Amino acid sequence: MIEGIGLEYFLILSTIVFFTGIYGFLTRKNLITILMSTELILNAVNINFVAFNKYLYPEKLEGQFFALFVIAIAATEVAVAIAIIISLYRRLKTIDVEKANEMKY
Amino acid sequence: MESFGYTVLIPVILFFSFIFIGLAGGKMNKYLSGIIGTVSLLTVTVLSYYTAYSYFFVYGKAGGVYQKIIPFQTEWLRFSEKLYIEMGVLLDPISVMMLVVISTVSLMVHIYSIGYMKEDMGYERFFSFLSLFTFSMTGLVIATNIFQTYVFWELVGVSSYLLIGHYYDRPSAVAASKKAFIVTRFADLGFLIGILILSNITGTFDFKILTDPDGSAITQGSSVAFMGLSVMTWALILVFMGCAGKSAMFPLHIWLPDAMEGPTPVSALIHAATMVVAGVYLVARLFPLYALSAPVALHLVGYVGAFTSLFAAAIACTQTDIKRILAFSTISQIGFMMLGLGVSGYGGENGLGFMASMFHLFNHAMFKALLFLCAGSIIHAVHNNDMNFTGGLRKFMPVTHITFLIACLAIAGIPPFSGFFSKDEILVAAFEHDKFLSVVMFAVAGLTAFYMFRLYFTVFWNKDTQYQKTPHESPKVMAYPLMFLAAASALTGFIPFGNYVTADGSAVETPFHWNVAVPAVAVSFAGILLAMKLYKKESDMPAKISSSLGELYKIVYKKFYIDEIYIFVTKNIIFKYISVPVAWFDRKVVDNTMNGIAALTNFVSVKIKSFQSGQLQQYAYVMVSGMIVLILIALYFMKTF
Amino acid sequence: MNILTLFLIVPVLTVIAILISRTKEQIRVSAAVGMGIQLIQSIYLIFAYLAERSRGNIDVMLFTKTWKWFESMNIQFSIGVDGISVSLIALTGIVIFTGVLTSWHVDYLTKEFFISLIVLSTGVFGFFISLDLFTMFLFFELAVIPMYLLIGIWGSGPKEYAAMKLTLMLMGASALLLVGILGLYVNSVQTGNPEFTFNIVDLSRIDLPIEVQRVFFPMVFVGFGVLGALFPFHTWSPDGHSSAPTAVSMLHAGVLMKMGGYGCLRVAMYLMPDAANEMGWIFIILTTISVVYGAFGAIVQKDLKYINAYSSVSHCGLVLFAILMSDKISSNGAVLQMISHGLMTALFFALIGMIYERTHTRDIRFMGGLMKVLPFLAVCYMIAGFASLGLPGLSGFIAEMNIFVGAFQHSETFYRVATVIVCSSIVITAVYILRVVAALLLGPIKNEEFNFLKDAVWFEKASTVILIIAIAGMGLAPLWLSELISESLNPIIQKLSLLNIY
Amino acid sequence: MTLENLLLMRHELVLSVTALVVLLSELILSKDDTKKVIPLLVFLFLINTVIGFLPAKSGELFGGMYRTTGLIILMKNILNIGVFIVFIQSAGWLKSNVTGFENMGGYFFILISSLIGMDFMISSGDFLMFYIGLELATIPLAALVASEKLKEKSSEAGVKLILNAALSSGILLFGISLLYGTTGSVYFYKVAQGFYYNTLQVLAFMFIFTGIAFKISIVPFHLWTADVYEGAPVNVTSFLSVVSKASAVFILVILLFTVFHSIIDVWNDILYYTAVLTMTIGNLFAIRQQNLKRFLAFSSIAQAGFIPLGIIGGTTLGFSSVIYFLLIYLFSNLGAFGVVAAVSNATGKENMNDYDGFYQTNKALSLVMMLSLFSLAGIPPVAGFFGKFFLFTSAAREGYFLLVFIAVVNATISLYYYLLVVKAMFINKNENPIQKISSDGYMKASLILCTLGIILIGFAGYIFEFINSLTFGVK
Repeated sequence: MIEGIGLEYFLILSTIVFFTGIYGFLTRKNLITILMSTELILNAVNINFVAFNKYLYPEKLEGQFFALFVIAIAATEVAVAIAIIISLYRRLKTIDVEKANEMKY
Repeated sequence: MESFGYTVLIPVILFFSFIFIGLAGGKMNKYLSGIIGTVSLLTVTVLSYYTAYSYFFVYGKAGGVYQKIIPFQTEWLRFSEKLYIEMGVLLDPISVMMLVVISTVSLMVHIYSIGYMKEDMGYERFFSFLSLFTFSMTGLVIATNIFQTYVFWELVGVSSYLLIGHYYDRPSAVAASKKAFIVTRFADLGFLIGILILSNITGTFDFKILTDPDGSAITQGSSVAFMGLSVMTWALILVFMGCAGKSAMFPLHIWLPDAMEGPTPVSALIHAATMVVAGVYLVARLFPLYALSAPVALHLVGYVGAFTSLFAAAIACTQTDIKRILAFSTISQIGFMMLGLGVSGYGGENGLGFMASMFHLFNHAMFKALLFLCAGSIIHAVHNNDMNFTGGLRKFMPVTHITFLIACLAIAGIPPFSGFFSKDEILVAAFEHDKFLSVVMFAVAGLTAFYMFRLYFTVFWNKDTQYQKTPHESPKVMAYPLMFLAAASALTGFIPFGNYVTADGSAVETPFHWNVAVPAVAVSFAGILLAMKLYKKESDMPAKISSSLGELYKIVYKKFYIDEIYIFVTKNIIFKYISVPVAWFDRKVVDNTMNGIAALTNFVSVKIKSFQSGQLQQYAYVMVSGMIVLILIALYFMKTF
Repeated sequence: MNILTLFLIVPVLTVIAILISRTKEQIRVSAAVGMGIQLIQSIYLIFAYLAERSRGNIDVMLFTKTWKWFESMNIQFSIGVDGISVSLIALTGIVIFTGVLTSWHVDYLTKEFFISLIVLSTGVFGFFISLDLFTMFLFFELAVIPMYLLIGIWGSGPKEYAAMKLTLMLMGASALLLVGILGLYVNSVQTGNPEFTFNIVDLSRIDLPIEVQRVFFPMVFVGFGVLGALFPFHTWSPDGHSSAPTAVSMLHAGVLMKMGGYGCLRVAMYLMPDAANEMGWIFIILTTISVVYGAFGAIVQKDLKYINAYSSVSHCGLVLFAILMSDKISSNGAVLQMISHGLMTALFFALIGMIYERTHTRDIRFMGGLMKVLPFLAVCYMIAGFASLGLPGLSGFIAEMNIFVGAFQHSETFYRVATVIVCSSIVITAVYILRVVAALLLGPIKNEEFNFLKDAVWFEKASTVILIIAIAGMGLAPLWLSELISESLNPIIQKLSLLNIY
Repeated sequence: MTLENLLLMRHELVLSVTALVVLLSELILSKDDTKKVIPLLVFLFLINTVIGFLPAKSGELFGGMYRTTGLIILMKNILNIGVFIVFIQSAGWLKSNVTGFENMGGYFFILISSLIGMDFMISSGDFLMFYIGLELATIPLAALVASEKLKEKSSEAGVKLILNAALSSGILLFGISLLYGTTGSVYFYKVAQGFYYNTLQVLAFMFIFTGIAFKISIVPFHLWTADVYEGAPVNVTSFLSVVSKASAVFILVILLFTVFHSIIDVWNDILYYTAVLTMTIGNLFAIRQQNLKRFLAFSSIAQAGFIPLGIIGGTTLGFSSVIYFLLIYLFSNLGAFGVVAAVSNATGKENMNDYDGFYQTNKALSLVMMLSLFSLAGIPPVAGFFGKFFLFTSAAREGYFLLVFIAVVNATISLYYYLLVVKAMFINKNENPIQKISSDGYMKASLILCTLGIILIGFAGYIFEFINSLTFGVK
């Protein structure tokens, strides 16, 4: 419990981070940056979990554990994603997301 | 009381004759089929005569009145408890008389055809269809109910179609047969609707119930329904429409002259003696209804008959095709019969018109069949239908000449030939009933005598035409029927018809009216003399007269342009403005609407393809915004709780 | 064993026999034998049915048998017949047998052709014996689908387009139909019926609320009506029929279109009588248009099959018209008309197929005088024509007269006026039939090559003669058939007329 | 926790063992013998599938994080069957050298891990297990999608899948976090207790729904589907379109019925609109497709649109219909994909035009294809008809007649494009049709299996009754 800072501030923060992540996902052209944006989204989630746990349900640690798992899984996700992006880079010689549009319609 | 059960054999024999010749005809000797047809007809004739004898002279009467006897009846099709079609035999004066007429004429035509059709390719087919026709016609006259009549009515129509189209490789014959069928079919539509209305108001098809003068059918349906006429009147007018079609009354007469495309024996049998009088027969059959329940309809019958009679007689005066002249004369004579019915009342002295009409029907069958067979003989000899190419034939064909003359005298109403008696009685009835009509009919009588003798003189006298092949008298097999019919035409007038065939079955006195008979015969003689003057010797008088009449002559010659009007209506209005647009509408509008739905689907499919742009971020964008929209929807719906 | 199941088992065995056949001859023979058995047992069924009736069995449906299928949905495999279905089964038997005979010469993918044909006929047989809406619908679709392949592979002309259009329109109709029968099912829980049911016999005992009927009657009616060529949903018919191979045209016009009429009568009218009485007039207008419009459309067509297709629109419109009159006589006429039209249109298409094979054209402008060179086919064609224009002594007359007489008994002027308009079709029919006969068979021979045409061979003769015998038999002695049907109409008409105002 | 308790998760255990055996066997086998992995794997997996059908108890593990019931076991068995068919279909592809796979064991290992993820997801009793299962199911697949190194499309598909999946799982997680915040637990039963009409909770529900709908590829979350299906190897596509989709549907239904049942009105509406959109959009796109894989992708989107018809209204009968539908869909779709895979492996052709005149050379394959497509279109007598009919019936019983009507119309539209393929195979003429393809025994077996499934499942009424007996009382 942090003195003077209420839960709502954490929630506002996490919401901002969440939508920043989505905004980044939708606008950035670099695949790696897009991947980073998804990390922002996941981090927003983590903030939520931890904050809820700490402020509302401090008797159990469900939220914190959840956050830990999210971090772990995010790591694997990033690993796989980057591997795929590299493989794409080998062929396209770019990681511009707009170039990856061979399949459409 | 004798059971007339054997009468059912009459149609049955003919039916099997038709089936047998039709199926096996191609496989046996061609003349054998003619013989089979004729023999079966001979049997039928004997049976008919025997029936007539036992009906009229032995068993038919009960209490001085000829009864309606139903010796045979079997259910054929059941609609409901009350409405059903039975196939049966109804014997009463008119049906027995018709049996005699049909079998006689048909037998003569069969015998005649053995010679006439000798060289024809479709010999078996011809005889098979003749049997079919005779079967249908007998079925029609002995019908016990109006639906049976309708059934056989259609069958005679189709046999007429088949026989007119006998020379099916001739486009004109094909067109004529088509026309005959369609025009009568159109009339039958009226007949059918008439039957429907009748069945609806009386709840029965049965002639016995329908025509019972004391029965309930007479009084039913007398309430005013439509345009000031009662339902019954409408029903009977519609039935008369069918009769008018079959009997070639104006304006449905147009098929009959064209029907002359058929072989001449067919014209004699179907289009002169029997089928075309079916209309008259049907009106006579329903006469109590007409007379007692719907006098308006009966007036219509009379006026249509009179008008048609005059109209056709006028046209007949201008035609040159032998068979067409006879065809118009047939129309005119049937008009006479219709008029006879139209001016008749029911029962007793009033029933004179009815009796006269039937009498005329009987006589007309004989002499008109004779005329046609003679015409066939002539055509057989000179191979041409046009009277302008004939002349002086009396030297070459004495039998034909004499018999033709007898027939002409009969139709012209010269005593003592049969036509005189029946025509006179019709005129008497008309005179007593409606002075105006009787004047018209006098004129028609004069015209009849004129055009018949015009034909007679042109063909047998007039110029001595040079023929490519010398005409010769027809073989005996053709000549005997002529002689028989000539004898009949000469003598049948003396039958005391009023004793046998009347509207209510009891005998009618037929007084001799000098004040009608003398002028009528005088008018006829005048017609004959005029014809003699103009046509006995070759002269340019006829041409002068016709050119002096100018346009009038042309209009009459062109048959008042009725055919053209019909062609205009069918070709231009029905084809061009209904059928073609319907077909167009179907393909272009209805069909394209259905195709349009498919096209629209495809169009939308192409239009929305840009959603799938292949851009990852656009996918995400759609996903996120879609989610937001769904959230909004969810929240919106939540508010309602 | 229930005799009705044989109607499904025999085709399966036939298909197996065809599958193991090696030569084309074997395939044809096994198809003909199989369908011959179907024909024989469908005729036998009539006698068995009559015998059962004369034994005093007064159940609505005979030879019934029900198997539970999907118990939790209360879906059954339920079969049974009454006079109507018995006579339509006989029709199917005749048409499929003659259809196999006319297809004797099919050389391309023979095996597949006969299998598809038999699957199609199985659908039809199954449809007519079903008493459960679910199985009925199943067989309905089963009958429609082989049509796509049959037209698409063995057809002629714009066959792919026609096949697709036909299939999609009929399947689109079945969409409506499906919703309709689901509507019946969902609303089947009423007083006296505790469980959802598709069973027609059970459903007929329920009085559905009028609001429900109002919604689902049009769906079911249109759903079946499309198959019965209801205006304006008939456009699949000209294209489909003209592109289909002979046997398929025969089966389709001869039998499949009858499923529409049968369905309208059995499901739409029988199960939803209130709505039928209330909304009938809308469809009366549509069917009246169908009848007249189809006939007028046929007048100007140039392709023989198109003429016949439009005439089918007209004739099948008459079926629906008669059904809508909710009158016993006209409903009887409707069933008779189904049978009659089935037979004569099958005959027509068979003959057209045979003529087409010889002349390689179906355009009447290029034909003429065939009577001289093909007398057998020409005479048969004329007989078919006469049957079509309602000549007494042939089947068409019986049916039409029943319809007209029955429909005219209706007390309301509107219905009578409609009847009179519909009556006028007999004239128009005469016009186009005679026009075709004249252009095709009569007159001089237009094309020199036609002088060398050969007349029918044995299997063609056999198939046409069978059909003609059936047509003439029905036309000459209509009473027993009409009685057979009308006795079965009683429950339907009773249900309809209980609610009639008059 | 006793051994007996551990047996409750025998599906996952057996699968894990299988996966490990496969992985190890590849290490043991010499380079030339790697192909022997296939029969070994098929054998093991067959055993696994059979074991799945042995009778089992219901129960919970890990304090309620994991639970199992007869119904869940049935779902897992369905997935097993699907994966088994996918495996034997991939044998030919793996053996051919176009794949660029050095070690097939890896392929199988990844697919099995994904399957384990799905099993856990279905069995999950709380959101944590659910999330782990979901990710375990998705992430390996992305790797597999991108595994065809030689094809550019493959890695593009991989990128599209992994990034979209990341986004969707981020959204899903955000929803879970909100749920946690409002109810104080991640256990399903506790969440359900604290769940009511609350804006934040409905928001959370929508986020979670989005995450799962993404996997089922419900419109508007479907756009990745076509690209990924097209780019991925055929067998991976069939896995995605059948097994992956089915597992997501299962968990969606479980969540809707157990956790979110109190806001049934909200999700009924949402399902209504998405169902209509999904069917229609899927069909409209499918009409134009030329590439068969892409075509089947859109067709599977359209098929997914029918599923909500069973869920809507929240009845057990509907649930049974959904499971039944998916079972049939599995066979039908795998049948179609099997043929596409066989052709693609042998010739590399995937376009519809290539199939012109296919029947002339490959009768059996075209018949299987036709049956599968008819089943997808819902044409009797094949099973698809029954599957669709029951979905429609259950929706109609809830009164959604308009929805049913739209669905049936869409089924008709779908018939159009299925018929296009049939037309290509049977009707269209082609000078050089695809040569006669001799597929290996595995492929044949799989296709026979699919055909049997397509033909028999519909008629066998007791299968549906069996499913229905299990779904009874799910609420």
